This record gives sequence, structure tokens and C-alpha cells, in this order.
Amino acid sequence: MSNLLDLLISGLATGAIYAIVAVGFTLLWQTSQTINFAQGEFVMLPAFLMLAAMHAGVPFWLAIIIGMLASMLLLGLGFKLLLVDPMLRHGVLPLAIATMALAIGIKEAVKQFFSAEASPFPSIVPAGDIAILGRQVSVQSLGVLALAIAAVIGLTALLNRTSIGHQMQATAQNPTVARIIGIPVERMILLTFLINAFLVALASLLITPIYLAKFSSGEVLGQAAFIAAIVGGFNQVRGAIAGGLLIGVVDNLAAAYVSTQYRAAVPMILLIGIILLRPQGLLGRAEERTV
Amino acid sequence: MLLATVVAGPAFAQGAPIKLANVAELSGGGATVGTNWKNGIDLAIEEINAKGGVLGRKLEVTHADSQSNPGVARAQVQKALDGEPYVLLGPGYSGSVKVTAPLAAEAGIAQIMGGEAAELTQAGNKFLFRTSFGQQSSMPKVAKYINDEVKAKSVAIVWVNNDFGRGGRDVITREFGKYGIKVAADLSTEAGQADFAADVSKIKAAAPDAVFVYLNEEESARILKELKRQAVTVPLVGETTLIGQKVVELAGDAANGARGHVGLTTDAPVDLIKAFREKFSKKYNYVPDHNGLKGYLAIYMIKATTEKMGKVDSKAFADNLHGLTIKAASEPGILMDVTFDANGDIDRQGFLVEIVDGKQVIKKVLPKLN
Amino acid sequence: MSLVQRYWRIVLGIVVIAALIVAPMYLNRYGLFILSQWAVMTIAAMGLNLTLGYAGQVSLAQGAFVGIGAYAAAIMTSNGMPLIAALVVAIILCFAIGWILGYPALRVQHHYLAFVTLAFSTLAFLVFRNESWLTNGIYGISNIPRPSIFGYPTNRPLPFYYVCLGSLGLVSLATWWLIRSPWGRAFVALRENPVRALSLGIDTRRYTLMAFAIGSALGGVAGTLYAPLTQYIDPVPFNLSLSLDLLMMVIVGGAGFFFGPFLGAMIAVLLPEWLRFTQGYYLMLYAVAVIGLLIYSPTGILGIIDRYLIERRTRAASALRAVAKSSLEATP
Amino acid sequence: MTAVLEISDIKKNFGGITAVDGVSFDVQEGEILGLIGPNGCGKSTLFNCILGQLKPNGGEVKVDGRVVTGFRPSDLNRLGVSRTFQLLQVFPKLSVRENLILAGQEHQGNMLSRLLGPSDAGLSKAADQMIDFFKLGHLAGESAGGLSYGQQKLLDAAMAFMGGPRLVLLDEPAGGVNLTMLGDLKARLAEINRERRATFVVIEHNMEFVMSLCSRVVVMAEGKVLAIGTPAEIRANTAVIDAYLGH
Repeated sequence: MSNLLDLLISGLATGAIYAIVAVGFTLLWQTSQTINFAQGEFVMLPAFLMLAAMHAGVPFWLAIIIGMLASMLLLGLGFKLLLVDPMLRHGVLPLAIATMALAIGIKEAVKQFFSAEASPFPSIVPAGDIAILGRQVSVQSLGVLALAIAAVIGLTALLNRTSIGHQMQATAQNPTVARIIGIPVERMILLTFLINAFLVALASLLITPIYLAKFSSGEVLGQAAFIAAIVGGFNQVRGAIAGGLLIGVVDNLAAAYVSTQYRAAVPMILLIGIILLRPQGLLGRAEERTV
Repeated sequence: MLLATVVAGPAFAQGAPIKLANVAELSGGGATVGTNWKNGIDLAIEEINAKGGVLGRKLEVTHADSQSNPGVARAQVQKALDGEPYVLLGPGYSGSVKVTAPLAAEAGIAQIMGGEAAELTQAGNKFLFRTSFGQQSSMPKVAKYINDEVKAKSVAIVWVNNDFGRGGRDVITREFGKYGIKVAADLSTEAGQADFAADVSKIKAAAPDAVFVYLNEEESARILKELKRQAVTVPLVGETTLIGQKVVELAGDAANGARGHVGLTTDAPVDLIKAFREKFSKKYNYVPDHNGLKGYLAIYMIKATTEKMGKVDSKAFADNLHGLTIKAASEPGILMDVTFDANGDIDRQGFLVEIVDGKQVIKKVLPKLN
Repeated sequence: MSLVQRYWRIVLGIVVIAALIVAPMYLNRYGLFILSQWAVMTIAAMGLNLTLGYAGQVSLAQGAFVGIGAYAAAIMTSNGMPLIAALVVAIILCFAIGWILGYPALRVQHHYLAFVTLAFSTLAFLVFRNESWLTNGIYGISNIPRPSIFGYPTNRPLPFYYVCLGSLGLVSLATWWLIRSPWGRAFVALRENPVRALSLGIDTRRYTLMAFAIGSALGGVAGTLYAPLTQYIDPVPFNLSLSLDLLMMVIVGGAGFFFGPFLGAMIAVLLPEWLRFTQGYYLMLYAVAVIGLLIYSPTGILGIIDRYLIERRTRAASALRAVAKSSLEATP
Repeated sequence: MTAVLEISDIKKNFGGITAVDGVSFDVQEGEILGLIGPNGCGKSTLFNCILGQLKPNGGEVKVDGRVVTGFRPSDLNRLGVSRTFQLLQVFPKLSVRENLILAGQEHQGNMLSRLLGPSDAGLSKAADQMIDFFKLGHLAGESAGGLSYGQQKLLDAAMAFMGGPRLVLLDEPAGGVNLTMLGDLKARLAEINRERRATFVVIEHNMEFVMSLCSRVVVMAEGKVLAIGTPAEIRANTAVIDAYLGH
């Protein structure tokens, strides 16, 4: 029993990491039907931007700000203007393929211009453990979990309580109508890209001390987050959080009670089951299909 | 067509550079391994050329990326061999070595590689050479250490499920059998795995006398932290990837008490190795791992063998390297005395190391066999 | 299509085929290996093009089928069985698994379907890696023999290249036949408008499953050639990234165009090789090239040509109309 | 005369909304039956229920006396029931001829013969005849997507006739078609009806079209049948005038 508790706590901590990356997937999908296969790399990159700033002699806090801004410029504005805008009207697939190529490009660029080595990354959360229910839990993991929860609360508040949020929702649900009633659709879509870029930079800041700054660390992360987003429902922010936490826990339970060799299989089987039984995901809405 | 490569003219004219070809994992899963290997090679070549080269001729190397994929490795080795290099360097992944070794042997060109799987040098290939201990020689030392020094009767094995981890796990399981040591838990993990809670709780449940950890450096650091968190106090034994300086750096306190055998380490208490480490860090801005050393040594193996022959002769190279002993006193670049046997396996000093207060402490030096 | 245009097409076709047969005699072993790889990947991409490009069913599992074919070939030929037997087994196996994998397509569409096939892809990789008794696990299978064709051994690079090229030729002919047959028309109907197709008596359910099964079987065919080509296989090359690569080939070449996979595989296999002279930058440049191409033409390379042809035809048609109009006006 | 189509007490709900509420009528062989009613009265939903695109919540559909409720559209089509859609549904990337061959191919042979047999499934001649019949001759090789709206509408109708159906359900065939073409379309439908003894059910808003083409008319309102009768009777029916024509 105590064992199970350990697994649950640890799984939630890892799941929070997936969740925070998965949120961005759902945001981009909702507003612009973009499946971003480079999302993992999007999380990997800001840490390197911050490291680069620090190498240039800038203090850590300033490096964080520079990294965040650069990330919003590159992964938000640049990504949207240069890649998404020209391709959006040609359907989901070519854009998805382009993001795959983008993932390769980002990985290679970091490897080439920075290093193939894993670099340690300073943590803004103290590195120690604290005891919860008699378990040692790392403060870093708690920080990630807290951020994930804060992100979903913040986003929900933004979407439901503010006028900008309502405009964003309208844009997500029906851009044509939204445009007709005078919502600046383009600006709303841009805003989601900026929010995604901000989130990945924040995630990068929290996750990199655990995962290390390495050009390839986005691969595992991106795929896990992708699956989390699907399991939770591709079109709901809180679904992505639930999916992430669930995948983290299921992965741990699978390794403990099924087989370590097949631990990656259990989330996949879960995924297939959920899609066949509930294609809209655990918390997702059914998407409208036109005949 | 662009596919056609220009076949080199008279390959080894006096004074012309000696051509080497390196095929390594420069992208994909093995990029860290391959990049270290490549940097080691470049550093050694730079040094040698600065001192006038080998037999008065400069060394020149081409690097090709295998993308950590055996199929691509095969194509790139084929391309390298079509260019008729003096010696072929790499690859580092054992699978890629397996697919390329027959090609180099067929071409009669020696291949100095980074793979550590036991079987590579046991297939009777007369052109294949290691730069480090194969698992068939390092694992018995670890098993002996666990039996003699740690005196464990049951051991949990944690390994990363790729050819490196699987290979080590298979050899040591056999060795444990010889000593009558029980495998209490046999846990496969994934490369890039972040969460080891389930694995550690399984270790705890198995209550072994010791844990053998055979993972990559980053995952080693993560599992050490988790072992500490779940208060596992039995001895943690491993190889270079558990007790290297990098792991200590990443795992902090949690690395204390980890111990084991190290064949080749940039932390070895050998002056030449310390000097190498300094040069490497200065040139590339990071501390190399053992793959950097392996690449560096490969070039000095070529230098020593060629100077012994007194000529640049690709066909005779492999014969001359077999049975050769290279002394660090006469060739400082080789860092430690080393002997190559008829299979291309390596014989060298090894170290038993323990992490104490975040520092590697050499407990014992295992002598060279002959 | 005008007669002249058709004439030029035939000439171009003959030149390309002749080049593929003759030029390799002057290539070195590396060039032959790369070209063989291109032929093998083209076969796999043709299968995916059938499933995705013609029938409109997204699959992220084509790499897994290449893996199944490769393992069938490696295991059977290592045990002394002929490659042709492995080919038959691979086709049947991939066809059956593809058929089963098609069932979710009857329930879910588009990206959800892609997710199911993605999960399958990961599961297949785990089976390749973990079931060591069958696949030798992570160690892989080495020394895979190359076949003898009518008693003629194909161990050397050139003869084996002709095995790959010949297989590509046969697969191309069969695929050409298939897409020109009523089946091909039904596949297109399935992609463009399944509801209307159903109302025209087209059993969309059966055709969907067939599209999956046949496309997957071609993946298996590619696999049975891949194993003797590299002569060593392990699970890693057949992970999700191969499926994504194949998808990229289909889209970049032009999904739903017969020659799309040929060009797509050329980009994916040959372009990185051409860019290798840039050393560490080659994959970066490759990524940029793919992104640039897709931005310029999201319908792939053949999409550019298609667009050009349509434009020209529209221009010609409007010119024709203008002529007709003026001649009408000229008549008193 | 025998009934080709008999529907009895068809019901269809969407959530809490009842779209079709117990509709019954039958269609006699060789008849052209008009189905009219205000927008949203359930005409198209009824079509979809008859043709298996939707599963009715209750009731029965019979074709030639055989119960076919819940049959899949493709099976029904091969039994000789064909349809067109309210919105254009041709295959834009296929040529006009290919569209027609596609529409007929599943009525020939079996899966194997369709794979190994000739590319046109032996239908080129039939397709060309259909093309000529609908006066699309000069467009046979053009891709359907390049045709004008009216031409596509003709093609859409032509496709419904390729399999030699006994019963054709046409959903607003005249919508958006210009006058000249409308005349054409009407003449073609009447001719097919006369010469091939094909039976039609036509949903249409164009009253002139319905009244001049149909022998009988069913009027629907709010999911129910309001009236059935000849065009003259319908014109005179006060309930219909109130519910529909009056507005």
C-alpha cells in the first residue's frame, strides 16, 4: 500500500510534466488545427536560449526573461507567420509534416550550435525533498505540478472570465462566424501561439533541471505529451492536464505491476481503447462532423 | 550524377596526407556518443599534425553520420570504403558495427570501433579492433568485485534496454551464475526515462544485497536520486556510466557510495589522462566522457602501428596491430600501456572506484593481465 | 492530353527506366546501396500512398509493416528458407494485420485514426524488441543472406540492386493496374466523399479495409527487401520515425499521385546524401528544404506540376473561348 | 400497379427533437412522387431514413415488398434504390465519364472481377450513352470539378441512373439550376421515367417543377404527412395552403 502511494505521487509528478506540455498541443489544435510534432523540441529550445544568455554573462533572472521573450518571438510569432499561416488552408497533414521537419531542424541546430552533451540547468525551485504523507517528494516535481495546476486555472479563467477569452473561444469554435461578428480572429489566433510559446518556455524552465538541457530531450517528452493530449481529449485544456497525469500514473503502475519491458505499451493500449470507445477523449467534446 | 564519387588516384604517394574515414553516430539516439568520439579523433589528429604527422605525412579524416541507424551506417561505411581509406574508424553502436564489419573485412581495411558488445570480436574477424574493454572482459571484473568485495549473494540488475545495456546485462547474468549469485530482480528501463519510482520500488520489494546499475549517465543520475529518496541503502555497483564525474555532477549527494569498475575514465589518476582532459575541455568547452577518450586513442593506435611498420600500408595494418603492445612511455598519446590480442580485444589497467563525498576515490588498481 | 504531350511522356519514361537500368553499372557500391534503398523505400511509400493518397486513410504504421516484412525475411531466410517464401508470408501477415488495423478506420476518421495507428506502431516496436525468442531482441539478426534468383546469386551490390529495381517495377505495374481498376476509382471515391460513394453502391467498409490491407502488404514487401539489403536488422530502424518518414515521403512527393512516392523517396533518401558535403549542417538543411517545399506547395512536388498543368489548360481553354467568341462576332 | 416503395410509421428523433414523426405512404411502380414541405419539415431526414444513411427510431421500409429497414446504403443501392443529394455530390477530381463509371461499377460482377477485369468495368459505352442522354457529350473527359454548377447537377442526376435503378430518390434536383437547364433536366427525368419505367420520389421547392412533373404529391409539415394527392388536389387543399403555399 505504501508502495502504491509512492508510485502514485511519483507518477503525478512526471504526469504534471507531460500535462504542461500537452496543454500547448490542445491550444494550437483548437484555434488553428495545428498538430505540432515539434512541441517537445519547443520545450527543449527555451532552456538553451536561457543558457546562451547566461554564457553571454547575463544573470540568471535576466536570462530567464530574455529566454521567454526570445521563445515567444521564435516559437510564437515566427512559427505562426512563417510556417502555420502559409500552410493552414491546405489541411492538417502537410502542416503536421512540416512540424516534423521543424523538429529535426531544431534538434540539429541545437546540437550543431550548442552541444550534443547534456548540460545541467539551474533550478528556480530549490532542489531538495520534502516529506508529504511520510514520503520524500522532490520540490522540483511539486513546482511542476503547481505550475500545471496554475496553468489550467489561469487559462480557464482567461478563457471564461475575460472578454479576450470569450473572443478566443468564439474563434476556436467557428472562425467564420467570429469574423463576421467583428472578432479580430487573426489576432486571437496569434495570441494562442504566443500563449503556447510562453507556456513551453515556462515548462522548459521547470522541466530542464530534471530532464537536463539536451538536444534530444524533446523526443520522449513530445511523444508522451502528445499521447496525453489525445487521451485527455484533443480539444480541452483540462483534458490535457487529466491525460498527462493519467499517463504518468499509468506508466508507473504498468512498470510496477505489468512488465518493465512493456511499460510503454500500456498507455498505447489505453489510447486505442479510449479512441475506440470515446473518440473525443476523456474530457473532450465531440467534434462536429459534417456530412 | 551526384552519386558518383571520385575514386582517389595513387592513394599513398609520399608526402600526401594519410586518409582516414570515420563513420559515427552524429545524430539520432547515439549523437552524444558519436560526437565525443568524433571530437576525440579531431583533437588527436590536430596534435599529431602539429608535430609533423605520421612518418612525415599529415593525417586527414572525413566524418560521416550514421544517424544511429544500421542501414545508414552500412551505406556510409560503403561510401568510406569506396574512397579507400587507410583505416576505418567507428561506428560506436554495436549493431552498426555488426552490419559494417564484414564490409571492411572484405575490403581488407582495418576498422577501429567503439562498440562494446561481447560478440563483436568473437566472430573471427581479423580486421576489427576495440578501443575499450568489451563487455566480456569488463563484466567478469564487476562480478568478481561483487562476489569478493561486496560479498553479495543476491543482486538486482537495472539495465537500459538498448544493445549496450542488454549486452552488459546478459554477460553479467552469466557471470553471476558462475559465482552462485542470485538475480533478485531483472529490470529493463527505457533510454530517456525520467521516472524510476516503479523500478526502485521493485528493487525494494526484492530486497537484494546489492544493485547493479547499467544505464546511460543521465538515467544513472536519475535512478540514484530515486534510490536515495526511497531509502535504498544496499551497495550500488556499476561501470563507467554509474560512477563517472558527469553522473556525480548530475546526481549530487545521491551518488555517494556508488562504486564499481571503470575501464577507461577521464577521471583516472593518471597524469596523461588528466592532461588529455584539460586539452579536450579547453578545445570543446565540456568535459569528455569515455567515448572522447576512445576516439582519441584510436588515432594514436594508428600512429603507433604505422610507426612500428615504418610505412603506410593499409593491407599490413591489421596484422601489425594484432599482438602489439603500445607503451605510454614511448607514445604518450596512448595514455596508458595497452596490448591488443589476436581478436582485436584490448588489455589495459582498470580501476575499482567508489564515490566518496562527491569525489571519485580509486580503491584499487586492477593490473594489466600481461 | 495532346498527342505531343503523350509522346514526350513516353520518351521521358523510357529515358528514366533506361537510366535506372544502365547508369548503376557505372556506380560504386555506395551509390548502388543508396539507389537500392530508394527502390525499397519507394515500394513502402507506394503502399502508404494507396492507403493515404488514394483512399484517404491516414496511417502512421507503415514503418511497422516494413518491420514485420523485414523480420519475416530475416527469420525465415536465416533458417534456410527461400526469400520468396518469406515474401509470401510477409504479404499474408501484413495484409491480415493491415485488415484488422483498418477496423478502427470504420469508427473513427482523420487524426483519431492516425493516433490509433501511431499506437500500433509503438506496440510493434516493443514486440520486435522484447520478444527475443523470435526476433533476437535488441541484438538484431545479422548475416541475413541475399537470395539466388533462378540459381543466380545476388550477393554483389549490382545484382541485388536489380532485384530491388525489378521488384519496384513489378509493384509499380501492379499498383498502376490497381488504381486504374474500378477499385482505384472506389478508393478515390472513399477519399473524396464516402457518403456519396455509399449511396452509389460502393461498399465503403470493404474498400477501406482493402486499402489498409493492400497498403500494409506493400510495406511488408519493402521489408522483405530491406532485410537482405542491409543484411542486418534490429528493432530501432522500425520505430515510429520510419512511419513518419514514409508519411513525409508521400506528402512531399504528392499524395494521390502515382509518381509521388518515387519523388518523395528520392527527396528522403537521396537529398540528405547530396547535402552531406555540408557536414554537420546536412540534416538541418534537409529539414529547411522540406519545410520550404511544403510551404511553397503543400500538395507536394507533383502538386506543383499539377497546378502548372491546370493553369495552362485553363489559359488554353479561355484562349479558345476568346477565339470562338471573336469568330462569332466576326461573322456578320 | 404494385408498390415499389412502402414506408410505414417512420420515426426519427435527434436528442429531444422529433424530426420525422410517423410518416407512411407508398410509391407505385412508374410513378413520379413529389415530396414537398417547408424547410426543416423532415423531408431530407426521411430520405436518409429510407436509404439507410440514418437509422430510424421506429417504422418500416419495404422495397418491392421486402423489408429493408436498417440496410446499409450500398446494399440498398445494389437492390436498385438510388439517390441524389441536396448539395452537390460529384467527385471533382474524376472525369465526367469516370464519375459515371464509378456510379455503375458496383452493379457489375464481384470484387474479384472488378479488380482483375477491365478498367472501365465494361461500362464505357453505358457511360457515354448516359453522357449523350444528358447532353454532356463535349465534357466527357473533363474533370467534374471544372464543370459549371448546372452541369454538375446534371451529372449528379445522371450518376443516380447509372446502375439502372428501379427507384430513384432525388433531393432538390432543380435547386440552383438555371432555366434552360431546368427544362433539360425535367425532360430527361420524364423520358427516363417513361422509357425505363423508373420510379421517382422528388423533394423540390420549385412548385412549378413539381406540379408539372409529378403524378402525386406528398406534403409534409413538422415531421408529419399533411396531405397526399394529385397536384390539382394539393393546390386546392386549404390545410396545405395554410401551412406552406400560403406563406
